[in-house]
Amino acid sequence: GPTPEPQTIVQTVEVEKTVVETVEVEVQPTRPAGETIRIGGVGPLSAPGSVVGGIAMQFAMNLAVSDINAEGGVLGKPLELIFADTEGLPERGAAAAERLITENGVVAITGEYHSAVGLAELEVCHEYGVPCLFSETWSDAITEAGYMEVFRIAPASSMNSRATAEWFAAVGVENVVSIVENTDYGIGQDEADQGFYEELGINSQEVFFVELGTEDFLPILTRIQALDPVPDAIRVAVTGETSFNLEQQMAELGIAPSEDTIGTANQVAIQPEFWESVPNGAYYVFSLVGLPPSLYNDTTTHVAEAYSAQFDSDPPSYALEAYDSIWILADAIERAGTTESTALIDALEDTDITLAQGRYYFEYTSKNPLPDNGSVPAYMWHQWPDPAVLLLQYFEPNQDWKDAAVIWPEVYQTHGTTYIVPGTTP
Amino acid sequence: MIKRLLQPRWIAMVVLVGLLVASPAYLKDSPYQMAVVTGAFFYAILASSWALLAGIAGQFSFAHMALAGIGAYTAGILGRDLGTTPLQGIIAGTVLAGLVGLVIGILCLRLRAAYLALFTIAFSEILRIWLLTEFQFTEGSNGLMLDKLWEGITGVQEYYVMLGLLLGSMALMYWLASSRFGLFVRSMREDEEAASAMGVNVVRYKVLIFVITSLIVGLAGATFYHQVGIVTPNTMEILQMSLVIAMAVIGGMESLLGAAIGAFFSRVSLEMLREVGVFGFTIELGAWRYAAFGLLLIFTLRFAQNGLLYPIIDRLFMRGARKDTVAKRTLAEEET
Amino acid sequence: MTIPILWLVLAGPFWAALGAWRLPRVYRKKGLDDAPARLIGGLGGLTLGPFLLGPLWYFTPDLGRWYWGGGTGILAAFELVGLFAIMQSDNLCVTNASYVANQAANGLTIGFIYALMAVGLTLIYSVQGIISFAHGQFYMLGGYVSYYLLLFLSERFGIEVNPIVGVPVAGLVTMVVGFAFERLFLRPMHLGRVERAGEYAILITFGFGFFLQYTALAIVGPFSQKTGTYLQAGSLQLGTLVMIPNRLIAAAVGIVLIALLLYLLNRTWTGKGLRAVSMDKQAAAVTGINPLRMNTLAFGIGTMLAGMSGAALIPVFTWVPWVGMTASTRSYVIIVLGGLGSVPGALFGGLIIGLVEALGAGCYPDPSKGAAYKTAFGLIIFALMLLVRPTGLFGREP
Amino acid sequence: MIELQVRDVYKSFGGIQALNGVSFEIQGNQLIGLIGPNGAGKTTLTNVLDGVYRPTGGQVWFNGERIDGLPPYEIARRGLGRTFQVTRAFRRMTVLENMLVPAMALHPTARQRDFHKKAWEVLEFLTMDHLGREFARSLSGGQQKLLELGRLLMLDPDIIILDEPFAGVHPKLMETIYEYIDVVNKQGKAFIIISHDMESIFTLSQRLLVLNFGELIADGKPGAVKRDPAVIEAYLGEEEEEEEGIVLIEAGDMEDAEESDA
Amino acid sequence: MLEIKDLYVGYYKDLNILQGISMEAQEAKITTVLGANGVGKSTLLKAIYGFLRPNSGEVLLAGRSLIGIPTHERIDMGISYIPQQPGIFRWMSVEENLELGAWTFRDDKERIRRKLDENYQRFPVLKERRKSQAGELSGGMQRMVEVGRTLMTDPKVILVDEPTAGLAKLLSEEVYQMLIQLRDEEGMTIILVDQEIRQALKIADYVYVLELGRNRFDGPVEEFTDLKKAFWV
Ligand SMILES: Nc1ncnc2c1ncn2[C@@H]1O[C@H](COP(=O)(O)OP(=O)(O)OP(=O)(O)O)[C@@H](O)[C@H]1O
Ligand SMILES: Nc1ncnc2c1ncn2[C@@H]1O[C@H](COP(=O)(O)OP(=O)(O)OP(=O)(O)O)[C@@H](O)[C@H]1O
Ligand SMILES: [Mg+2]
Ligand SMILES: [Mg+2]
Repeated sequence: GPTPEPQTIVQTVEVEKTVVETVEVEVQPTRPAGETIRIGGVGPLSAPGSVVGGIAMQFAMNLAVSDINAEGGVLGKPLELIFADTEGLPERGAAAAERLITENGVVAITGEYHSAVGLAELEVCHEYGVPCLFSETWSDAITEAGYMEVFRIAPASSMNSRATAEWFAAVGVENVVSIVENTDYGIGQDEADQGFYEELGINSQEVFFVELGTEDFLPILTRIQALDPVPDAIRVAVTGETSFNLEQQMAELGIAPSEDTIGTANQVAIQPEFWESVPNGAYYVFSLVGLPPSLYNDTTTHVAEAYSAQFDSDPPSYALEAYDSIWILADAIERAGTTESTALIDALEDTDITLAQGRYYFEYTSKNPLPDNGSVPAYMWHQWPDPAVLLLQYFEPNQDWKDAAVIWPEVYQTHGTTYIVPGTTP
Repeated sequence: MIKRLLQPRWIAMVVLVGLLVASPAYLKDSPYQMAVVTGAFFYAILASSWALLAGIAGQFSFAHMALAGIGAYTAGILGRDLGTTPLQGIIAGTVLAGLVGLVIGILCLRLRAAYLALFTIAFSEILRIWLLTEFQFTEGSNGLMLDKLWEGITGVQEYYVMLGLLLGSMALMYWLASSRFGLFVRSMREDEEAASAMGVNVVRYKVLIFVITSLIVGLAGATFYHQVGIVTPNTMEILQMSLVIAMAVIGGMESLLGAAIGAFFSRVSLEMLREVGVFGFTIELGAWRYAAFGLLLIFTLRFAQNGLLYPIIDRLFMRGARKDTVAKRTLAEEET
Repeated sequence: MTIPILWLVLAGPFWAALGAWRLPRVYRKKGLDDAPARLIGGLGGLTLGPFLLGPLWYFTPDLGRWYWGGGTGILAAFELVGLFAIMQSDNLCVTNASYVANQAANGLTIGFIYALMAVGLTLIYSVQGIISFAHGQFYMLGGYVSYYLLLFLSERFGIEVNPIVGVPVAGLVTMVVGFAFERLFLRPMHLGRVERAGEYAILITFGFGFFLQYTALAIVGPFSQKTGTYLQAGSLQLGTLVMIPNRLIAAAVGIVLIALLLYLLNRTWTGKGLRAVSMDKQAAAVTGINPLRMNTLAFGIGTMLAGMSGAALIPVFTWVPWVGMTASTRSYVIIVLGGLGSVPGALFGGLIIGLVEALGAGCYPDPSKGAAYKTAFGLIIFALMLLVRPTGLFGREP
Repeated sequence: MIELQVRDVYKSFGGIQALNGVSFEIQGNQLIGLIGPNGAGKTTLTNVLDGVYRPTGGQVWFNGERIDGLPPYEIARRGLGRTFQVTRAFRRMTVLENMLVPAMALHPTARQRDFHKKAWEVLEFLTMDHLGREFARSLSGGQQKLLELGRLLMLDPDIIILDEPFAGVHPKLMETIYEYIDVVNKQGKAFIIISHDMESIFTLSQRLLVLNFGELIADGKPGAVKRDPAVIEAYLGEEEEEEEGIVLIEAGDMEDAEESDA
Repeated sequence: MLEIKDLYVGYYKDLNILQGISMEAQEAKITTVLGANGVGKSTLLKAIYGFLRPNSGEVLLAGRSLIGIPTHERIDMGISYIPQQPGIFRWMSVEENLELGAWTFRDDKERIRRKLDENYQRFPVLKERRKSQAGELSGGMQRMVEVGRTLMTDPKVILVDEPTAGLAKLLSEEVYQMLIQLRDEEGMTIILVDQEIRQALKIADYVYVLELGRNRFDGPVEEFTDLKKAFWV
């Protein structure tokens, strides 16, 4: 199944060092002769896109490029990143991808934050046969397209949902209320959630779709207060400042997190703005894509240090993934020995490298096709099967997310109990 | 006849159109630039039809982008659910956009300036929220996929399709603006009551101007988004509409050509100005380029109300008339 | 049960159409003021059908009085609510009174906050006769001024102050920016130096808002920010009502500022001057008032109020450079609803929008979509108002 | 044969009864003066005839057709044209274009060029041919008044209502307007002229209508009306002072100044 | 008291409505300006009061040039203007309207009180209706409000443009009486533009007749015997 296998990750942590060293050995530190190998980065740098995401991704990619070039570049040539702003608009994304491929002659494209934009970009990649490695778009549809050119190292929505749903089941949640934004992310997440709730026998009491930019959530929170029975958990799939407003109001009203109701927050809860915006945010449960801080490897630490030097905060998963995506491409080029697309795609399918987020490989590829019987979901095509999805919980106000309790999966639990009831400290 | 065609304005027009028709030969190697220019044509259509609606007819609408979206969504949904061909979809989208324009026109008969602006803002917002919320039907923010115009369409072909639309709609609008229609809508803009007393059917022309511009943007929207392959509610944000308005104003909102050229260059330069190289450093302009755009907009308004291109257009198109007047005037003064 | 439904669903619209169509003619025939007859004929037909239309037809009372419009309006509202209750008998809004009370209380609270956002806009309109399309951006600016002030105080001097301190400072800064903008870009319009003043005003304010927003984005970045809250408190339980104290404080700031504004306008000389200029510029000049200065002052006070409302709200809501967008759209809705140029109108408009959004989102039959349509409810009311009565509730004829 | 019947027309604004049962009839190419104190309802009557206002009561028949309630453009096309007391040129259009608007509105199939010649002729007659390509906003007040006349000439209506045509007009131009009225009247058009300028009114009109408080208080030959005690009381002033010809100037003329102040 | 020298004024750059007007208004006298419609009488008053900026020429008040002084500051110099187009603050009460006349001394409560009382004595109707919205008053009463508001400041020079237009006959007699009273008892200098020529001549001391932007006649009222002179056209 697509669940992250804890075992694998623990093992890869051990082998990580060697792999990185291998790369070092393989790369010839000769000064490249003028020419560069270009990789295209895509992400939103202006509204209506999520600028925060785009900036972080761009930074991490640049970091990876300079790291690689410091080690001598790829195929003896320096790597060059050309990052294009997609503005969160599909048509701009498609145009940007086209520009990167045809104008700038990039050998591969990586990045993207918004699924809708990614879906437009992958068509361009497909058209030109250029590999696209998506590092942060979650929609199942990205890999479900089944294109040879499309790879993904971020979890699909369904993978993300599974962690939360399984934890809910584990702590005995019976009734769940979901508040999701009416965007590709929120809706996709909710669809996946509902599937798992059904599978695990959790009752979805109510789903509230909200418009991004909503400031006042009292109308729906009042609705939740009036629910009978009181929900056992509230699942939030809302991003950005909208999620902060929601989470603060929910906590301020005492709806969740409370003794009766688990409150989940969006993963942006690891951003430093979280405590500024949600001062009442203690006891929120939030998911984290990637390794728990306690399991950071050297690469992760390296990226985290550089990132916090720049942004004064810890790298979100999409920054780490963006960093890794450049390395994965560099690795594939190196192994292919050429930048020619088919060879590169072939090399990408054989990826096996441990980086900031763990050991990357693609399980279902042209060499190991998806079974026809549908036993494996279609989104597993060219999908990294093991992205770690952890659940963490704050148990003190203003807590550093690295100190938060890891409560799921069980192997990573740091503080024993599975749900920390408000007012208690583990 | 020959002499008329040798006037600078005709020469300028021919050169301009010739350049546009010929440029794929140069742009061919860069599909991206081609796409940018093709997109810029779309904005040029939006801006010039907005100039017709707001600048020439005085109907200050913010619903333009929404109408383009209506065209695209109609085409897309029909294609998805009923399997219509893109052409059928585009026709349906254009018609629906025209119908919505008709309804807006009828509803807004009584609303002037700021009120109309507010009403159309509300309309676009409601539509956008509806598209987002009824995602089961509209695909929400994921965006609605649209087929390519035809199987295997190339960038050059898309370029010519959009250029054709631009030239066609410009020709139509020019013809309208210079015919009785233009005369009437301008007289309405100046004074509705007086125009009515002069026998102008103000109700009909006010509604007509909405319908016609809606048809144009509906057609352009449906076609353009078929080329893009996807349309999302985000394209209908007020912000996107404001860009169109700003482009039209900078180019000259009372001149169809000015607005189109303004939009074209704004679009291309916004695209090109993402980063600027200064002494080898690249500066990410990001948000600054929009800030600068806003500044340009207010200074244009304040100091060049007719748009930055006005002096050129004035030179090409109006100088002759002016000379004529001055001559006549001096003659009249000499007589007295 | 079915009879009232049938009545409302089938007969109501028929009588409404009849009333709206015929009653004005009756009034006109008798040489009476027919202006309100269309609305009241429509509402009266909708609510009581022939039972109201008949007497109106026969006696043709003076419909100009407030109770005709108000009464039929309330009656119509009641009937719609009743119809809703019958068709949605299991809706929370029907079954649970304390739920409704809670929604209403929260709606009214946020309504005061909304009103505060909007009053500045209506003030500018009343004196200058223009709608500022940069209002939301001044609101955004106010929030940031307060944020950076508090940040500066705490980082430089280690002083932690209550965010209420930011309110007057933000007001001051946005007022200065407003003054400067007015002097540079709006005064030429009042001096008759620009053509098509109405459209110029829309575009120039709009362009300035655009500029402010992107400048803020370029400087501050897209990250969300917020000052500390007014109080470290959870919720407040008042009987069955659950309120958020911080929000009550913001609403109180709103009430105080609106009261101050009303005082300024009605009880001080400056206010009289402002109102005088809004009514007749030349006559004001003849009495010794400087209309240009009053214009600038009105714009400055308007932007100051926008800034203050921003500063009052940044402890409550999270701030990003584009917060102004929703705020301004909502403000337009409010001032048009209340009547352009009327300060009490803005207050009522704010309360109505607060209520409509809360009850709309709270009672919408499909709960999952109610919240997503929250803004849309207000916008729909607004669009209807524009079509039926562009002067709004308290607006005067232009 | 031109025939206009105004039957018992009422018009009220809120509480104000601006027209209170006005009835009269026009047959043929009469030249009619319409006078009365400020606020008597003269402009309101014009607006009712023209369709800008819908009367609250009564009917207006024109050439055998009921026209009250029709929109202004329908009435204009049926042959009733008017000028505005406060000039309303299309300020940001050229003078020529101003002239073409009514012509094009009246002839749905014609092309603009067909009317250029006529427009220039009219402009020449109005001594404005050198201004044809100027924007109307750059005309002087008097020239704007003339432009309004010019537009009417292009519309070529059967009944022409002139609301204060002499207000703010240069005396030399006034001569031109006299001439214009005379020429056009001879072509078989009827005129209703509203003016506070008694001299012009008495010179021009063949018949006088006097409005006061929305009621028609006199209707007849100028000479007779001048002596009508009701008219004297309401408008012209007392007999004794009339001798010195002061009547002619008595009209405390607020409207045209309002216009120039506006 | 008030002196105008060779004044050129227009609304547009190259078109002067007034082309070299000169006149003088003596202290505590009524000077009336007559002329046909549109000759520029109102324009003259507007130029004196500063709503229009003269292209050339001088306006002197007690020897001091008024050119360039903003309109709203002129009231402080003791000159006041009642425009032809009535201007009241429609949505304010009568009392507020009157009070606004006291804008320049708005802090002197005592004086405001006194001036208000004077006005209420002068126009008892206004006292009755002092709480009504001014916009609801009849045209005549609105004119009273306007005159009353002007008199709040004790101006030394008043420019009056057709003060009785739209007033019923009786009321208009009263206004003329009031003007006489202002001149005789309070020593005000009045410039009166009027079309009620007989009335104006009855109360005037000195007459100017304008013709198309130029002086046509001036002289003491006694010299002005031929009424037709007012209408040379
Ligand atoms: N649109 C309107 N709304 C309200 N009242 C109006 C309107 N138009 C005219 N009136 C009122 O109707 C009455 C008649 O006005 P009208 O303009 O017809 O007078 P008039 O005879 O043309 O006067 P004048 O000679 O001053 O032009 C006046 O009391 C006026 O205030
Ligand atoms: N705002 C303006 N813009 C342009 N021209 C104007 C303006 N106001 C007045 N005029 C013109 O200036 C000339 C003189 O106008 P003015 O108002 O001074 O006349 P008047 O002598 O007061 O006439 P009346 O007795 O009718 O009030 C007129 O020809 C008028 O058309
Ligand atoms: Mg009139
Ligand atoms: Mg005058």
